[in-house]
Amino acid sequence: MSAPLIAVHGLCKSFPGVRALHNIRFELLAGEVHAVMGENGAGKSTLMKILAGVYRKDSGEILYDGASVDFPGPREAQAAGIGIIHQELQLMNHLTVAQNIFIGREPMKAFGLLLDEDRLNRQAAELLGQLNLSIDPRTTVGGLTVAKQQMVEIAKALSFNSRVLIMDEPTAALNDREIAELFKMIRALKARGVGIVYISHKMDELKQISDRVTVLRDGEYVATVPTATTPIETIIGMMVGRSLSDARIVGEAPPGEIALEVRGLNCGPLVRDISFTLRKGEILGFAGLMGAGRTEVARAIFGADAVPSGEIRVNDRRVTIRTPAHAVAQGIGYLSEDRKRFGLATGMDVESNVVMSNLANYLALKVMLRKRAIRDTAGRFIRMLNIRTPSAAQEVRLLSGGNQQKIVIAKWLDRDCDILFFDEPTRGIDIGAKNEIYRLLRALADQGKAIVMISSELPEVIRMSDRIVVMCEGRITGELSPDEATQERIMQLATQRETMKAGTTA
Amino acid sequence: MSDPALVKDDKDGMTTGDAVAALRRRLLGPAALQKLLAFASLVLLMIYFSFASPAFMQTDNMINILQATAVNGVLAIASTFVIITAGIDLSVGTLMTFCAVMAGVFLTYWELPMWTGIVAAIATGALSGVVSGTVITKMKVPPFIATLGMMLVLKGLALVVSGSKPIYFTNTENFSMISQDSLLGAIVPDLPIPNAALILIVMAVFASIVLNRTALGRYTFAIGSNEEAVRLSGVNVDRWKIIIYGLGGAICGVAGLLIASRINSAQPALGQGYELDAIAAVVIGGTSLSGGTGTILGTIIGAFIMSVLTNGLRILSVAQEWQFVVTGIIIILAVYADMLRRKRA
Amino acid sequence: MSDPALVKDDKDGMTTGDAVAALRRRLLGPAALQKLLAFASLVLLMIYFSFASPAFMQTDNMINILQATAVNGVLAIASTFVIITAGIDLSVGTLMTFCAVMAGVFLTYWELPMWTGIVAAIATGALSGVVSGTVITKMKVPPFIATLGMMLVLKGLALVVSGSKPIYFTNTENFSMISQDSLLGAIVPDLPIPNAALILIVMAVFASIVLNRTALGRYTFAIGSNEEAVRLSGVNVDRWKIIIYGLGGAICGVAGLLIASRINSAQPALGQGYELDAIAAVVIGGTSLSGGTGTILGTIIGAFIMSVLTNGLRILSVAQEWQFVVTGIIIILAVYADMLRRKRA
Amino acid sequence: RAEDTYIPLVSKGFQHQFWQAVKLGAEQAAKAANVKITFEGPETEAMVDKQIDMLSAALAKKPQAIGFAALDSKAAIPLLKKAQAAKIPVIAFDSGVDSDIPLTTCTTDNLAAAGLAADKMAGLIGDAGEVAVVVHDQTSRTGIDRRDGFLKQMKDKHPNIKIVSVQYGGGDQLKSTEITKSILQANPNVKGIFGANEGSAIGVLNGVKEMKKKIVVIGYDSGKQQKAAILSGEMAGAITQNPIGIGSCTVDSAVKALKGEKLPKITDTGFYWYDKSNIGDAKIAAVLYD
Ligand SMILES: Nc1ncnc2c1ncn2[C@@H]1O[C@H](COP(=O)(O)OP(=O)(O)OP(=O)(O)O)[C@@H](O)[C@H]1O
Ligand SMILES: Nc1ncnc2c1ncn2[C@@H]1O[C@H](COP(=O)(O)OP(=O)(O)OP(=O)(O)O)[C@@H](O)[C@H]1O
Ligand SMILES: [Mg+2]
Ligand SMILES: [Mg+2]
Repeated sequence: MSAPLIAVHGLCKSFPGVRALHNIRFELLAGEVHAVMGENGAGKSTLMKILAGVYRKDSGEILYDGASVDFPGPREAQAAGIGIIHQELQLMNHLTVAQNIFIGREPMKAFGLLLDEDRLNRQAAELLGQLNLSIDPRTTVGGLTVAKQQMVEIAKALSFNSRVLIMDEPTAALNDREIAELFKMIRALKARGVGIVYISHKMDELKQISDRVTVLRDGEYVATVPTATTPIETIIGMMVGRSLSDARIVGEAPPGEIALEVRGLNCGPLVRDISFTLRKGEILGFAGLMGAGRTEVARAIFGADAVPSGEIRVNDRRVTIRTPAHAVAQGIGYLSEDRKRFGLATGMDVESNVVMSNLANYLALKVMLRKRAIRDTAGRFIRMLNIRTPSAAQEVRLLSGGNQQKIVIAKWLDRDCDILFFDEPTRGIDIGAKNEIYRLLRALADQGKAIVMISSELPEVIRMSDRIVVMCEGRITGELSPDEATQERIMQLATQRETMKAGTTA
Repeated sequence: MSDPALVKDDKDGMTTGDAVAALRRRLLGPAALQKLLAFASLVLLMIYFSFASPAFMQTDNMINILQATAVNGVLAIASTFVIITAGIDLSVGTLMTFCAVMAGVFLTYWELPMWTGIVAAIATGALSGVVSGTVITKMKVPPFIATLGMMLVLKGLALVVSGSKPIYFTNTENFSMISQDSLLGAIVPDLPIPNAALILIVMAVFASIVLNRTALGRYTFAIGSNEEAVRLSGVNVDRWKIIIYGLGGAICGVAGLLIASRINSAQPALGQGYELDAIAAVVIGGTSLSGGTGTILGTIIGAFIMSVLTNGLRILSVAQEWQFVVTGIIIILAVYADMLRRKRA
Repeated sequence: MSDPALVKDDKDGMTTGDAVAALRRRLLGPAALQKLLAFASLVLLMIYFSFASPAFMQTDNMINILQATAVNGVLAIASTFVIITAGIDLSVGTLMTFCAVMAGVFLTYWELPMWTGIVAAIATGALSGVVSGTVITKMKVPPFIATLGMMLVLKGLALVVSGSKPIYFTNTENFSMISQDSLLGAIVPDLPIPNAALILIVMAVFASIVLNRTALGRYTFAIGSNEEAVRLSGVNVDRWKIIIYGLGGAICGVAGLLIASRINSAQPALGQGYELDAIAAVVIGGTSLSGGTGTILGTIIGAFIMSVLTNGLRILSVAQEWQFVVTGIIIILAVYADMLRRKRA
Repeated sequence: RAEDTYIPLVSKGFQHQFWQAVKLGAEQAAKAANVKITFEGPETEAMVDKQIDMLSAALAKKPQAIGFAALDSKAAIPLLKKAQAAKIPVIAFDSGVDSDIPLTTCTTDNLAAAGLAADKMAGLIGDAGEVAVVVHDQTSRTGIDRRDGFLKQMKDKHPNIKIVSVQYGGGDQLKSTEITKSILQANPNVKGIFGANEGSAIGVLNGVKEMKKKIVVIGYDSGKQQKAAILSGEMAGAITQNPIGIGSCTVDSAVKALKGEKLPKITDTGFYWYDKSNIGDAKIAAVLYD
């Protein structure tokens, strides 16, 4: 066996009030895909940021190619051949795809004075072609879906020809086809001898792509095991310290009366003639490929965008919803898929975010905040959802991604809406917490709440839903009961494009 | 995992020992020390000027400084709210003037009783703030431009309404008392602190309470932190923003009363340029222009840094052109010091 | 996936027919229409003033407007760069003055040849911009405060260096030519466009090229869009920001030469307040104060809107106080119109 | 002792050349009397409250006497009372205060001076036709007095002259230039323009030159450019006050007051019309500044 590309010993890193990493060991070989697993807040991203020169370590040793290194910044790490795809998108939204990919490495002409935009676009097109991506290199990144943006990030990281490539949850926003494409790329890189660190909360990807797995828990090193010979259950056990089931989660009672009825909703190109009903105590799954318009349907009903045409009835009463405030007043809540942009005031503390949509309930004399009550509520949700935070007064931006997601959920639980749209509620959430969230959704339904769950993970939709609506290109292409719902059947409906649909009935 | 001291506060059943320990932590812990450090620039300046000139550290001059801080301090309080929402208000200076002129119209032109002038000034300020807020939220004009436009509009209106000449408060002799007399001095003769300074303190306390203990304050921070998230939480962000600008405007009305009473007249051409002093005070006081953070105490310290500096340089008879240079440098250094302090904490 | 028309441009082997079609698309397509709409406010203003006063739409008045736009236009170009990075530069006005004073020092006090004065002004501007940029990047002082401080420092220094009195260009008789003569008029007698306007155009073309075709321009947009992402991409953001502020400063140096040559002297007390006009022009021109977008053409249109407005109101002899009111409202409406246009597009 | 005597002068401004000349006069007188002075003023003549702060700071320095050019005739009265109580003699300069505390006021009659400008203008354009005025400020005392003095004289004594435009350029040369050009554009028959302070006058001069017009320009104050323009004939003439005299009068009066001498209620420092013919006279040259 060759000497490891990266070897880490006794690495420690603390943030104010948080010990993020303690005495970490880690090793990466050339030509290996090394998965790093752990619950939300286990310290995966922190470890990677240290390797990539974004953070400085407190103590410990990092050997790169046998030599001790301590990168002062990302530029130095990159120059040394360590590339990273960050968990949170790091793109310049106003720039084009090509400009984003080659930022800092623009091809020049006219004696290095002017940018060679043609060559830039050509290079980008080549790179995207290799990835089998149909993205015009000249489109502005801000207008792309999260999935496409993620692909741009990946393309950018690949363009460096790094010797080490760190991928922090690259597939969180990708669909199966895109994931397959990515895995092809990873295998090609592997064959070239690139060492790849792979982080994901999707357990099924482990077996497909990784050679070895290192598990972290609470900032500590647990074990490194070869993937092929270790059962997934064992790895999950190492991550969360107990075993989990993946049985279907069904309600206690059959769904009750209709809570929400949508008739002929239209709003832009991605919400076309949408009609569906939602019953109390029911979890309605919304399946579809990325870009199918599920988010737009939810946002349209929630009044977040332009006012839609069509009819919305809540508890059999026709309502007009122009703003999210109206929607919330009608008892409708919406958890956005993009928690950082739309879900959280990340600069504020945990408790402020938890009571954000329900502040009126924490007022004395209608103006003064009841701080003790706010803190109690926050504490209750921190325990209930097992949110990993030093206190209710911690700023949300300092929490790990998964814990941030739990705070968004807490916010809507506290508001106690009757109709809840969960848009990708488990994106970036670890497997233990995912199960908690499933149980939570089901418990809410059992309390009589009507729930829409938008998810791109088919197993999750099938496991959770009482009924499944499938969307494609802004239309509802079918509705399935849990018994008929198989991954194949859903995929078939989800790809029923209008051109192919001619003659068939949905 | 987490700091046990922090978590303990959560528990309900605290023993007396715990309470004492908590108090001690609050007064002597690193957080308190950090807050004290915010005063550092101010204290350093005062120490320097005291050594440099005997005329500086004297009751009279301290009262001058208090008096001189009042107007900018109140304007800075108004700006603090808006800046915490990640907005900006360039119209505070001319709005202050316009409010003063409106008070003049009520009291001198229409010869109404004094309280009507006070109400008029504050109501004018609130109304103008509401207009700014509406332009910003409903027309989606960025705050910088909306309030730049309002600055010009109000400047023009102040001239129009006053007829381009000062309005003297000839009909209300005791109008000057608002700012110049000393209620406190009447009770404690050794403390002839002018009312202007008292009003500044009252406004600061009021603003602190609003900012930290009311829904309005909470939304102020939340909007500055992530406006879209707040909107999607079902909060009527537009309405709250209009209220916040309106509140800022009303506070400018108080500043208008203070300055009018100080100089015993409403001077319609005054005001432009005051917004920069106010914003500087806010930022020196540690409020971030990108929104989401800020304290009234910091703003008050910032306002005092500005006025101690101006006063001290004058007392030292520094040539006026050099006063500009020194002030510019100190503003930068004060904000730099605040950055360092935050980073270390 | 994407507009096929757009993709076609990519292919190298375009036929003539394709090229003609592409040109037509460029001139008549929705994108071009949208750009034309940006002129709408300007055109509307001009139509209104033409009807309101016969004196407005005359060759010499158009030339007046061209000349009147030059100084603010060049300052607005300088501000555009900084604003696209999501920064702001409040020191452009006093920096302009300081550069003019430095030119005066070289040309009048030291009696050096004219080119040295030009170099001195531009170098002074660049140096001051570099200082601002360094304070912003290395000391992490927010741009608003760093440049507010610089504004005061430069105002003071202009007075100090000039001895608080105007410097006349007595040693270089033809200094006034820079801005007042008409090179074009000498060639085409019917087009006596003053050099000031030519310089504005040259600066605009230069700035457009820098912004759209150089690495500097690319980083300007990138930093304004997401500074952290640029930094994580391994770009030396600090260095580029310093260069951008330096470039802005150098352009202010050109503005300094223009104004000095126009009024035939360096007036040390002038300049404050010009920054707001410049920023207004930039924002009216569609550049967002939150960074990442902007065009030089838009800025030039914005500057013309401001000067047409001022000129027109003066020609109509509108009372000055009402000029303020109208200007304030039009600034808000122009930005509002730009918002609407963008939303529709 | 005289050299320990400190007399701060709180002026209306300091950046304009007019105030620099007042400062010069004060410094000369201070040197002669062997006293120490300082001279400061707010940035614009609108900043009444800033001037009050300056006056407070000046009083805090416990001066022997004080010179004060009030931006507002009433605003500073409480402070002046304080000075009186502390037995600090106050000398007003440039314009007065609504109070009898100042022992004397060293000033010029701006109204009369602007009236003289109106008479001269009328004479030069044949007592009929259109005239415009570019003023530096619409709210400051000097701006109001010079504007009103000029307008009133025209109305009272020269009814055939029509004032077509009065605009304000803040004393900014560039703005005043643009204003002048717009006035000429809108009123092509204008025969003369009066610029009410140095910056306005230079602006008028530039604007007329850029529009290539031949009209009568009358200025106010002095300065290198105005003097050169008068010599070259581009400017018909100008009114000058005696800023240096105002400065020295203020300091001299203060020194006299400290010696216990009686002072007149008003010390008129005078104003003059100067043009090509008399600009070289010793009396005129003495009151002009560069
Ligand atoms: N800048 C920071 N300041 C303070 N605490 C931080 C900071 N960054 C991370 N942390 C804390 O460090 C711990 C580890 O976080 P990290 O982001 O590495 O988790 P993770 O394993 O990547 O989780 P996830 O799967 O949710 O992304 C968490 O408790 C987090 O709150
Ligand atoms: N800001 C935007 N501007 C223009 N188009 C956008 C924008 N945001 C999204 N889109 C378009 O909307 C479509 C739907 O995007 P999105 O991925 O949110 O759909 P979705 O079906 O809700 O996906 P998800 O499975 O994530 O819920 C995409 O085709 C994308 O091009
Ligand atoms: Mg992570
Ligand atoms: Mg979506």
